[in-house]
Amino acid sequence: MVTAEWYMTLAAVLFVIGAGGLLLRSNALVMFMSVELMLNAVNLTFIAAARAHGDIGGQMAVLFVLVVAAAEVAVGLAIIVSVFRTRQTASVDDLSELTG
Amino acid sequence: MVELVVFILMGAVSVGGAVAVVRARNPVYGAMGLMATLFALAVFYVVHLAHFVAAVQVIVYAGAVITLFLFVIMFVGVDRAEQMTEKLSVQRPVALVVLVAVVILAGVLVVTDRFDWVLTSGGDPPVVNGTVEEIGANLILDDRAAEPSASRWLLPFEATSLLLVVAAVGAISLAFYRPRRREDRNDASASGSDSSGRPS
Amino acid sequence: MTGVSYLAIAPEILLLVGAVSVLMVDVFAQPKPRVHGWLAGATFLAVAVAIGAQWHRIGIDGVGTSFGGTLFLHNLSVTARSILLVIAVLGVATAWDMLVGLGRRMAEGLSLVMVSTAGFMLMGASADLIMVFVALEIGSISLYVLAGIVRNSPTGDEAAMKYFLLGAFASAIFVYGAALTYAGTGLTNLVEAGAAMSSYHVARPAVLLIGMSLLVVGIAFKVTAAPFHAWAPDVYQGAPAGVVGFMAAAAKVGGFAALINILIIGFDRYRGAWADGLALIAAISVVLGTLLAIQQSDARRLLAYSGVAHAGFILTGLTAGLVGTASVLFYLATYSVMLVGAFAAVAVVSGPASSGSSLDEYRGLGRRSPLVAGVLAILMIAMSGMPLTTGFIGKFQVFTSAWDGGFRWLVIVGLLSSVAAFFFYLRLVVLMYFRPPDQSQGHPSTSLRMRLVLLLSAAVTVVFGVFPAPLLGWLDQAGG
Amino acid sequence: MVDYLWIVIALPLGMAVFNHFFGSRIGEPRAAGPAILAVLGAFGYAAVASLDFFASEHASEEAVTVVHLFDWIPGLGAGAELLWDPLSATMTLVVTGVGALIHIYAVGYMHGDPRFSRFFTYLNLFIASMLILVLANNFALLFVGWELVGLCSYLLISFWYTKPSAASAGKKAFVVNRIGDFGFMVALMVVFTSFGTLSYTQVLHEPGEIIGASTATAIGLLLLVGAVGKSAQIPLYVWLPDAMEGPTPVSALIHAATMVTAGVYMVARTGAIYGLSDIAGGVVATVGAVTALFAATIAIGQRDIKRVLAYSTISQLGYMFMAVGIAGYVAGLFHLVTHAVFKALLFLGAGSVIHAMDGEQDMNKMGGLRAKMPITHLTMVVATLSIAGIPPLAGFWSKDEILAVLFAKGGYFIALWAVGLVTALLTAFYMARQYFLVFSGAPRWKDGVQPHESPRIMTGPLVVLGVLTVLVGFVNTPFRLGFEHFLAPAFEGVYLAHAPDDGFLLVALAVVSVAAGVVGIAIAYLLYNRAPEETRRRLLGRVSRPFTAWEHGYRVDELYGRLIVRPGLRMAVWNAEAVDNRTIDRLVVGIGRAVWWMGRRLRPLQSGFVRSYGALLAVGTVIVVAWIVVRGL
Amino acid sequence: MTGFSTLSALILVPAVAAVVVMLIPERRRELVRPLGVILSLLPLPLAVLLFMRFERGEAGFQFVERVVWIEQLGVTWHLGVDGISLLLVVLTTVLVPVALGASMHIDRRVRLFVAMNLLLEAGLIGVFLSLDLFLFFVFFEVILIPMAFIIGIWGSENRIYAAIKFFLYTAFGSALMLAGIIALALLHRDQTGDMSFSYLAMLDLDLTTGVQRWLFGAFALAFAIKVPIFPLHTWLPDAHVEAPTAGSVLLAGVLLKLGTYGLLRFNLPLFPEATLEFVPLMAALAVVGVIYGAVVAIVQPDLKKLVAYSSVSHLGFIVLGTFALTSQSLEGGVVQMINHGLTTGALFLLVGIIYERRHTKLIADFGGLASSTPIFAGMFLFIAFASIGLPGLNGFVGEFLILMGSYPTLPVYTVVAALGVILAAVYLLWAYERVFTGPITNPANRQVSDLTMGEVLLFVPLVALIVLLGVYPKVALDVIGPSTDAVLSRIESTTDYVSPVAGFDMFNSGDGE
Repeated sequence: MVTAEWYMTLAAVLFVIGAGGLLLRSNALVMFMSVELMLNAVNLTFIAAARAHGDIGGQMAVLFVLVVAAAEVAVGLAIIVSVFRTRQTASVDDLSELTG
Repeated sequence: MVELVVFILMGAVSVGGAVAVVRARNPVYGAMGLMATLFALAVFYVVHLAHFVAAVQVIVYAGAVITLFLFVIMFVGVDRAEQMTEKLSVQRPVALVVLVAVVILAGVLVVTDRFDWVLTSGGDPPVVNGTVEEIGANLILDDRAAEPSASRWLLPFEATSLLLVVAAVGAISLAFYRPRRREDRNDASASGSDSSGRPS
Repeated sequence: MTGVSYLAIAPEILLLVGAVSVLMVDVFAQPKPRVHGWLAGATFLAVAVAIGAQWHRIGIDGVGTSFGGTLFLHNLSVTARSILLVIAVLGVATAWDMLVGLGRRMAEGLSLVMVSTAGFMLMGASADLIMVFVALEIGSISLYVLAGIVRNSPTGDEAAMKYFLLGAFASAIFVYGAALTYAGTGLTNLVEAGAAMSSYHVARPAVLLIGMSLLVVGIAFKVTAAPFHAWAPDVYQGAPAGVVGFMAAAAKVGGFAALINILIIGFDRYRGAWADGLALIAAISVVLGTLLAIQQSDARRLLAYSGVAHAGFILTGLTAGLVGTASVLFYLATYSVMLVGAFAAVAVVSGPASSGSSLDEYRGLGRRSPLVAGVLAILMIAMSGMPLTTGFIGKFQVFTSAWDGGFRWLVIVGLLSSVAAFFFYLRLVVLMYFRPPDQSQGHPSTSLRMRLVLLLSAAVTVVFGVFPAPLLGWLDQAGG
Repeated sequence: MVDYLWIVIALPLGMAVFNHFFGSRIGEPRAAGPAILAVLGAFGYAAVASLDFFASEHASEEAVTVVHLFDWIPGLGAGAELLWDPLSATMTLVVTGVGALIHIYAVGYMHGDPRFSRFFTYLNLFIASMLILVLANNFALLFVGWELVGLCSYLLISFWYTKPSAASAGKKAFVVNRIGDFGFMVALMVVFTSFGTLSYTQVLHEPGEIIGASTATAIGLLLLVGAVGKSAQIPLYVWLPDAMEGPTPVSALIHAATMVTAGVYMVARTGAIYGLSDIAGGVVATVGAVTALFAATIAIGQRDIKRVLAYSTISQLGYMFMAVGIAGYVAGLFHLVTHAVFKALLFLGAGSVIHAMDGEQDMNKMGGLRAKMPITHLTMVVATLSIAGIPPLAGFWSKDEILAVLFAKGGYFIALWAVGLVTALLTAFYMARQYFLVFSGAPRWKDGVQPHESPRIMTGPLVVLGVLTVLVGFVNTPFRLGFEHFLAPAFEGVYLAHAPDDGFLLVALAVVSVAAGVVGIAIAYLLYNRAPEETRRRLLGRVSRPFTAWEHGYRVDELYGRLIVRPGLRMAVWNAEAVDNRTIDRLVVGIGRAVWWMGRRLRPLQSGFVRSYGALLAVGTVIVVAWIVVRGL
Repeated sequence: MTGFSTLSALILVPAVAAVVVMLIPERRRELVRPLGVILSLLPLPLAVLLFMRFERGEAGFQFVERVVWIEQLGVTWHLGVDGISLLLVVLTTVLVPVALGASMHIDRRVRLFVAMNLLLEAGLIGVFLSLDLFLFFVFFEVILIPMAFIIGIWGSENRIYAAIKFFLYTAFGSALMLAGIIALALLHRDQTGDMSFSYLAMLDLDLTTGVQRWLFGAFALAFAIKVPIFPLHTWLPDAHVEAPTAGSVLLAGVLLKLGTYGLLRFNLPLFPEATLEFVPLMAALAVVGVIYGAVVAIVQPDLKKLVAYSSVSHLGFIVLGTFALTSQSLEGGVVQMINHGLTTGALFLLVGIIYERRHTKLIADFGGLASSTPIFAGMFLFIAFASIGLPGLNGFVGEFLILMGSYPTLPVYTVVAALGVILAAVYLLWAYERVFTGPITNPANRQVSDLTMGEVLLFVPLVALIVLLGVYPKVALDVIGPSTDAVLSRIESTTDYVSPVAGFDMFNSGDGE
């Protein structure tokens, strides 16, 4: 029997992979996608926990995470585009003037 | 049994997709990997009877968000293989250390039997079917009970309106771009004070 | 409990209405900036009335929740709202020149400030982790945009990008914490989860502890506690000067209010664990913030790092748990005012839309602009924790709380760091008063509005520093 | 009468204050007037007040009066209290009497000095201070006088402060005295600890009931340290020769007649304590003996007319110490009185000579002054003979009594007697040498010097002192111990050593000591008057080694410089540089630097790369999670 | 709180005066200096009134005022004066006008200068009068700011370094004291149920020796830095050298007393058992300070530094007296605080005056000044002798009481400390010799003008007090004695310490009787 715990463990793995992507890639878009990956891992956790508890709340929570993710995407991509307009780059490694 | 097969299969897909996001040299492939993961998760949602969520997942995420990503990838012009050499020397070691630490922490917790994902015990939980109806009832007003009451999700739902206002306004104000007009006075003054205001 | 209390979200609704009206009026009438000012003023006035009504209600009915238990109407939330309102008013006043400079996009900028305020207000009032998350995102996303709202600024977009990417990361961590909490208990509501945690015996609470830690980390990021602070100096430096004070203060108030709700109401069962965790973060923040602030040659980065240290001080007070909340709120309220005032001074010195504010610009400011220098000096002295300012009362209280809570080592660390911190606070004072100005440096002009903001922040800092009793009395009730 | 004893002090003190503020306005000769009158007034008052002692023959209780003026430091039992007994009366009379004469003399000597009135201010202040010293009824007040006379000594030695040597000598005097004061203070600490008060009334009344011999020894030895400083005994005598930089009246008053005898007075005053400890007394006597001989030898080698007298003073003080050390207080005080008279006379005479020689002090540049200054010459002869111990002059009586008491004490003290005898011979020699070098022989004056007799105002006091030198010895001859009877009430209950009762022995001893004096004078006569220049040079060349050593005062100053002053300065510099600047302060600054450095090291955390911020965030998260889980489980 | 509250007025009058001065309009700037001096004189009659009406022979606090200040924290505006603080308050009110009067040459930002001095005065008086630990700390800390400003703005070349060093060093000390105060307040709450910072309430606390030890350390560190006790003294020379005259005068005259005052007021009565344990350490440091300060002072090339190190030496005496724990030594310690304030304040005044005229403080640049400036030289010598401890002047009374009083309990330390008496003469007289005597070698010294009438006037109160306290110290001792005895009897009643009753034979204790 595949229990909810299996899914949650899988979600944890996905979360860690997402975090790894954030650390290892310098392309702002890829980093952003990694964040989406992490949010999806969260969603999977919610869904699996909802089943384990027999509670609809987890599914509801997922909806809100989705909305937030969407809003983030809108603004995030706008920022990326805005940066690209002025600097012609999508690599965050080129954004390091502010330091110290 | 079926669920096990699905879990293994879709689990592999989701992890593979995730790895692709992290590892693909071309962001387009990364986006594809993300999409694969999203789909695999949608399958899991179905398995968990979260039908509505699964549908939203496919439509909003895979449909809209990934498309948007791809669009921006194309727009920004990074739809090609990029250099994967690491400019920051400590970045990978640190990531490795973090990973190892997480694994050790998890390992210690599991091996010493200190970890349970779910803490409530006591029999099988009721089966929850995440239909549109159920979701809707929970989202706004649960009138199925004797005494209709405001749902606990009503407020977050309302609050998303604020969120969407922010997203819309934010995206507009960032993307609003009329470089020819001298309207943005700050731009001039900002570049004027540029020389003195440089970070050291 | 289950009813819909519109009063409980009236301030947020009013702010939303205000923000939308600003946008709408802008679209349809394209009015002069002054009109937006009136709109914003009217909105804030209405919010103030609403908050007053909330106080009144609490006085009559006591504290409670509404919207199915997702929204608190308790002293803490209303206190946080009050503080945020003050910050917003001062913030808009400070940012006004910057906003006007945005031209057509002024309406967006103004409405973002208002919505952000609403978001953080909501954050402090949320009784549900998902609600906290949504509110946090409302506030934060507005701030991401505000950071990069000035176009062609050499650093604004960098600041926005950094803030956004790291903020998204931290949000993901936070919501994962919520998910783990949910996994453990099946609940996201703080009151219920708290009750559940303490009602039955849990043999292996690791998942809750991890979830709790992640929640703490997520909020620690927002309040610029080390080592989750790294974005703050860059963003404070790169973002337009006018709005930084608001950014810094609002996020702190919302974040700490939410943290108090989460930890004290939700995770009271694990008080020992989170107190230890907060102590660790507090110690790192205080030490790291101080050490790095000493190194700065830019006023805004300096303030950012000092903010890191202040976050550490606030966390120090929070380690004491419930008894520490009054001290935390006092600190928050007074520090926010100082912060907004200080950044207003920065905006005066280096321009409302500028990025960066080299310390050299402050040479001899005491001669060139006695008012700005005087206020900034008072604020620096207050931030450093000298007596007869709110800064001292605040620090004194958080230290008392922490000492009482058993974290004596933390108090010692905090006190020693305060001494080291004198160095950089004094450095600004030294520059302004002890050094003559350069020939080339002119007299920065101050509008009446700015002067009011500066004087008000200094007055609050000194008056409540000398007579803190009324404010303390008011905040003591907010501890509930 | 006695109740208003404070007038004795107030008169000179008030005049000092008056002259300080108004003296320069009053002008040169007139400013001296009130000063002299004040001292004379004090003398008169004291003389009248002391008449009581003669009236009340043996009622010792009545003879000792304590005058309470006001509370000073109540916690130490130290009131502003004056003690009027024969001892203090004697001292008061000496101080004011000799002081008055010297005041008068100074009017002539200081003539034309731009700070004429200031000089009298200081002199008056000195008189007042010295009177506080001798009249004090507790150790604290004694110490007040003790220090104030030191101050006056400082001010007066460096009166001509533009001369670096004068300024330096004044400082030296004060500092060396302070070393003595250190011992004095420690002595007072022990006294206070033991008695709980510093008042004579309690401390000196049957001290044996409270303290034992060892404490008495400790107190005695520590007091001796103080006395050694003030009275210029070995090893702290070095300031006195340098003190000759001061104007000559100062040397006469302070550094011969009065201040330097304070140590003797103090030992006599605390006789009750010394009486409890043979060791302390023995040490006092030994120090005195060694000093007496030591200084006498140095005096032989001096060329400076005043330095001869300075070493002579040290030597004579050594005599007094010998006496008081063996509880021969009367003998010691008697010598104190006679010495005050004839040494003042010697100094004033020397001053008169210096005055005549336009400030020249080198005896080798004098000679043949006998005819030029008859009065000075005559008085100097009297004084020289007196100090040489030629009867019936004052010096003979007092010196002889000291030697007799020493001899009578027997045992170890016979050795001291021998030392005293040798010293007497040496004294006669160097004094005669001085006389011959100055007054007889051919003039060796520098060009342009026209010696002349000093004005009346200077010779007058010389004559008075000369007469006194002749007469004063008769107050205490073996035939009539008037002084001893006079003093008796002051030493009620204190052991007193006496001269032998045996009349033959007394005479024999006197003959021996007179013989020593005569021999000394004879040698000097032969060497410095009879012998031709070459012979003398040849003879002295034979003993050039010791003579050079004497001439340079055994190079004690150099020795102190090398052993104490220079290492001390080096240590001070080392402390200031190596310890203070380079260690302590560097440590302090180093802490600040370390904080700065740590910040500098931490700066790379803020690399500017958002991904490294992310990494920091991730690391922090893991740490916080691990920490909370560990603490929570 | 009926009637006129003198103590509050003493604090508030200068504080308000500071504000008044700041409000003088720019065009009437010539008013600032005279008005400043007049305003600074206002507290003086109050202090004198206080002194007159002070009940002699009374050990406790008088003129007590108590108003709730911060109710929630249990903080009260609690003022009171006893024999220990009374004279220090008077001293402060005397020295501030003198310091301001000596600052007539200040021509930059006069308003700020005067205001800072007045604020400093308010703070200093507040420290001495506070009976609430919180209030005490507030004043203790607040005075750092005006002092740092005075050094930092109107000081000489290296002023910023000195100002920051002064500020950070002393702030470091008080930081740990704050922890101690918090701990005490919480202990009070634990033992009695309500939060209080009242000094008098703290006296009733029941503290274990272990707790006392820590608290003693926390308080003592703060005060030791302020004193400063060797080896925490290195801020002092820098601060003095750079500070303007007024700053030096007040720094040496009053500010340093906060340390010794604090030790006597707080450490001894609050932590008696720990005090007894710490006596050897504190006494040793005090004695080392006495000797070390004096030795280092000897070779200082800079007059101000010399006086600064002499302060280290003198304050060592006070600390020694404080920890010798006898009636006389404690009394002497307080007297010496006043004395040091007067004499060292005056010395700094003198150095400042000569610095104004010659723009140098280096001893080597002077020589023979007594010829060109006889009044100045005389004044210097007078003050120097007061500082050396010449009997008849004030310095002696305190020093003598300390030495006599300390010997019974700390014989060895005291004897070593007495050596400092010799060294004091060495460094001051040698300095005098090099500066004032001898021929004038540097022509610049020939033109130096002597003290003006106004300057002499500044010294009049100081000289008068120096003589008064030297000749008739009873005016001070009567006030001080009961209070210091109360401190002593508190230690005796809470521990098994018995202060030596004078009159025992310490060398042969057996055979005396």
